[in-house]
Amino acid sequence: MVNNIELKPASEFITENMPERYIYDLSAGDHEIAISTKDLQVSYGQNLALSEGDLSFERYKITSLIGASGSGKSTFLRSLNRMNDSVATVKGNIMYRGVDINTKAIDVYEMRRHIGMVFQRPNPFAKSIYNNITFALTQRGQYTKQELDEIVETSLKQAALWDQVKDELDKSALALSGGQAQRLVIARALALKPDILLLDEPSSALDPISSAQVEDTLLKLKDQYTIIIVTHNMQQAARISDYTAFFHMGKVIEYDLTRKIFTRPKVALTNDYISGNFG
Amino acid sequence: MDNITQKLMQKSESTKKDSLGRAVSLAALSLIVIVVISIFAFVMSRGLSTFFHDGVHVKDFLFGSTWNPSVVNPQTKQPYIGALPMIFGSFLVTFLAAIVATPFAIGTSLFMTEIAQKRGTKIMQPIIELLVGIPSVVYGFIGLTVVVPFIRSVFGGSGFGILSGTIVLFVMVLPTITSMTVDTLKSVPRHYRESALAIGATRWQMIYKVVLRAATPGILTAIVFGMARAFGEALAVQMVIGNAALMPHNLTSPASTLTSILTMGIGNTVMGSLQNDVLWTLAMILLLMSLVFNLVVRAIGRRGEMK
Amino acid sequence: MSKSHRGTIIITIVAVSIAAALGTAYATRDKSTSGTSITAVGSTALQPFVEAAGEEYAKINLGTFVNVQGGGTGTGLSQVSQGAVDLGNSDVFAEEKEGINAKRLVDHQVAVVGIAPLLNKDIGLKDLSTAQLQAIFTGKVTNWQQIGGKNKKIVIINRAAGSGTRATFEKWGLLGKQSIEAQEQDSSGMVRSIVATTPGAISYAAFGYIDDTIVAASVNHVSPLNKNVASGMYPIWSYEHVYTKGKPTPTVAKFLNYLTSKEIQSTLVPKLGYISIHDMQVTRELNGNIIKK
Amino acid sequence: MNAKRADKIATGVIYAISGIVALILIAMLAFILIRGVPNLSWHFLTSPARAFEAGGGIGIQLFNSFYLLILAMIISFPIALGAAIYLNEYSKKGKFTTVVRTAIEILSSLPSVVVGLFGFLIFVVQFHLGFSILSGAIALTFFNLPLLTRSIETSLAQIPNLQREAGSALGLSRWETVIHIILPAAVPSIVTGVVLSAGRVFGEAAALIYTAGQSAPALNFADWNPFNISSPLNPMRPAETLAVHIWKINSEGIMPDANAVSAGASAVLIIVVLLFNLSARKIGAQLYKKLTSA
Repeated sequence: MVNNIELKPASEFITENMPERYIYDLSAGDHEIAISTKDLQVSYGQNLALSEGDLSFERYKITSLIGASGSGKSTFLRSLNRMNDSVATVKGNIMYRGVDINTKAIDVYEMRRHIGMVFQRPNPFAKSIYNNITFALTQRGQYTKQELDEIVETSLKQAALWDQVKDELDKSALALSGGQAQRLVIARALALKPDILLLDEPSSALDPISSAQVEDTLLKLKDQYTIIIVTHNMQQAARISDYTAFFHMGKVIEYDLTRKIFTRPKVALTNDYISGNFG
Repeated sequence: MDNITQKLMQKSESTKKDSLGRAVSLAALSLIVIVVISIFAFVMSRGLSTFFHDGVHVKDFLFGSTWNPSVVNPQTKQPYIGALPMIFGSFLVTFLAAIVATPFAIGTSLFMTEIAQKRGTKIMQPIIELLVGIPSVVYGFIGLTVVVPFIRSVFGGSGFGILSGTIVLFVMVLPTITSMTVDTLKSVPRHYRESALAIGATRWQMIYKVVLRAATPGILTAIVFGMARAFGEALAVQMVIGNAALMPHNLTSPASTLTSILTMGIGNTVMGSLQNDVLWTLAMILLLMSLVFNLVVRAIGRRGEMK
Repeated sequence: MSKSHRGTIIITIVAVSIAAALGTAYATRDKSTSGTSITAVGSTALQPFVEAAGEEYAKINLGTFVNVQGGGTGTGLSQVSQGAVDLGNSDVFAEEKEGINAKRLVDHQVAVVGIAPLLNKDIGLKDLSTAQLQAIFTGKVTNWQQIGGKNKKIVIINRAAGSGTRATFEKWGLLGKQSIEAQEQDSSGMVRSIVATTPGAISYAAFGYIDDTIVAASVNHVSPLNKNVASGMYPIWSYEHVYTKGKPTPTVAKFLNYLTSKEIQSTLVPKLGYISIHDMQVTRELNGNIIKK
Repeated sequence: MNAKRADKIATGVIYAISGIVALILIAMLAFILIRGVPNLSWHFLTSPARAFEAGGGIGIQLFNSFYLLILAMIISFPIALGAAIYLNEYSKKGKFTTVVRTAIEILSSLPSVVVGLFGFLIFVVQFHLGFSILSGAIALTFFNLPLLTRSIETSLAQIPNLQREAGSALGLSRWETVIHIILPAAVPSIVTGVVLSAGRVFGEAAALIYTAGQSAPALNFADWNPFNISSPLNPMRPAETLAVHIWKINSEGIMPDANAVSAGASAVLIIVVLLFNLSARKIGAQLYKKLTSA
């Protein structure tokens, strides 16, 4: 179910008394929240990269994070499963399943099994396709060969890669093309059956065809996973996501249903961005 | 709390493994540090006992030019323990070897990185690695059978001396300096070269004005590392330098280095005697010099970063 | 079964089998040999002799193992006086070595070694007096012409300070005078090849190193020959010593007896260029007194 | 046309310099091989050395060299690996790291004579290990550690950070990521580094003269019980290696064929080091190919 939103030149919507910020309140309606943040602040040394990051994400929906380079959207995403821990100071709360996961008491490694992440550049391990998928599983549990085979098949099918690689599962993953490798990486993340999948510009390093394949994959995954995706590509955000958050200078400026943001943004800045006036 | 939340609050196996792995690898690292510290402490305590236990003056040791620890000077009642000839000899061969080796190293590295990259890596890379691999005994053997007779027939004398030592060390430090210079040259960004060529510079102008300038700190580091290796080399130098604890008055008269006197004497002296202690003092100087070389490398690195 | 567990199991199996193998090996080890090993350390000049004799000894005394190391006279004497090894091989009297308490050590003289002045062939001299040797090594003469040789500069090559050969040469060849500081080499083989190839070179080495690449000069008209040393005519020679700390244990004493036995002294000793102690017609004490037997 | 001419001259000079360097190596190899290879025979390679007679071989020395090398590698590789992992994966920039790196650099520029003497006084004398393979292996470990640590660290640093991120994103701890992802990917270049350093260890003499000793007692090659004194595997026996043997023959050799033995042994040493170098490239390339190919 692809959104059919036409991106219009939006200057006509600008009115005198637009707000400086608009955050759609998910908690008001009948929405199941998968993960939410409160007072999230991320700083690299002295530099504050993100402030006032208060967002909630609905379960089994795709949310896009858009904004110019350096707007803080990637920083925000990477803070959600604490990938920034080693390089930055992250303050504030990240609520997941009723607990704040941004505390020392939380086992990050366990947490990341439930909140998976896929990066901009495909990064398959120097292992076979099969082992790429099973590796993280076997590190922490007992599986029979049959179970593993099944998991490999399902996750590759979910990532729409099964048909292309089913006969060469023993091949080195480094031999895959860019689009295939990225889908393998997604399959690898899915094999752990996470709740939430974070994607940091997953298709920006890919050619248009591979990019479209990845988008298809994400749409298919929606019924089982909560997906948060950072993208530079506004068409992509418009095509696949249910919600969109617009970041600017380390702040969330507008957060709303994708349909609304791209047709009738409430903040002038958002309007400027999506109509291509900056960024 | 559901199952997953509970798991989140517990230490996972990964965390436990990680702590263990971290501890194990830190232990390995600490072991190395302990080894270094104990070698350091050991050599220092032995070397310093010359001054504290045997009552030798540091000045006499560093600047005296007569070395004969088993004989007591009738005037000062102190043995002859002037180490200046060896210190001077060590520095002289080291600097000469570095001076000779540097142009060769830079030329070879330029060949490998700028002129003929394909052939460079295919032919010169293995050659450089092989030169590193040749044992110093073999270098000494070649020095003794080829270099020394050659020097003798050209310059007269015995053939043993600073010049022979320099030639042998030159070949030994060449690969060290070259391979490190190659690394530095490779790290000079490509767009430096491209922009130089784009404004019409010839290849040599590009190399000389852009690449070498940018790589200067790295090349200096490489040279200092080469010198550190030359300074500490023992067997090969000992076989060709002649081992006379005399101030060298020309390049072809027998001379000595810290390492050569140290290796020769250590078996013939008795532990705890002054003759033995002074040899450990020589070892201490070697150790301190390798520390100095490292500090120099660091200083160069910092200045390079600031630029 | 997961991979990591398989790994653990394999490692355990390997570890257990290694432990088992070592255990079996330890249990079945050759108990007769491990108890009696004699360790000798010291003079590199004496090393080949003791080593060769040790191998012969082990053949006829199954189960005894003689372990011989170089390391130098100084090392040998300090190790044996610390009791770290059984035998300390030395080229000099322990009393002559600084830093050694010789009182606790027992001297066993196992061979005699003669030392000859080595000259380059082009010098044109075949005989030197001790006075001439003194003059050469103390730097009083610097050209061979001054003492009747060809017009060539004198090039002195010494053994390393502290080496037994040098000590003996200075004591008996230079009559106690020290050589001036000159080029040093730490081995006789090296000295010989340098003298052979360097015009005007002079050095000294044990008789065993004499060959036709160099001239071994006679001293005070006495040729450097074993029989001249044995008769006491040739002056530059010394004993080769093996020291023990206190009285040797029976095992060690047996080996020392073997070293001085007729059999070894008449076969191995001459082969290695030493002179048998049984051939000596004189003995020389530490203070240099020569006594006719 | 001045710049053009300068360019031509400089290019010529660089070619000449590289040519000279290549020539030096070729001349040295040729010298060693031409002098040594005629002395090689099966007998020479397998029979024990003789102290004062002609016809000795280098069999025991050759065995000792390999045995010592293997022991030294077994001791030093895990330590170097651990240290390299800590330095590259765990440590943060700071005073501690600077001190540690300086310490490693010092250890690597330490004259091997000093390492040998330290080993002699501590392990041979103090710990009563005697002149033994074990003492020698420990001394070689000291000599080898800094080289190996640096080479492994470089190999690890070459693996892009993407791989580490991938590991953490899957909930793998840093340690699991390093052991199962980074290390396997770095194996080709680690292997190359290890084999190259093995070549250097193989040729080391100065550190061994006072630790593993200068004598090679006869071995009983039928007895592989490491607790027997004449067993080749006994780590407590003295063991002269090939490089030490060359050094000893050149200085003290009184056998009539000392020159031939020394030339032959040098040739063997060079050939082994050459083999190490060539196989390092081959193995590294092969592993890399296996890792990335079908």
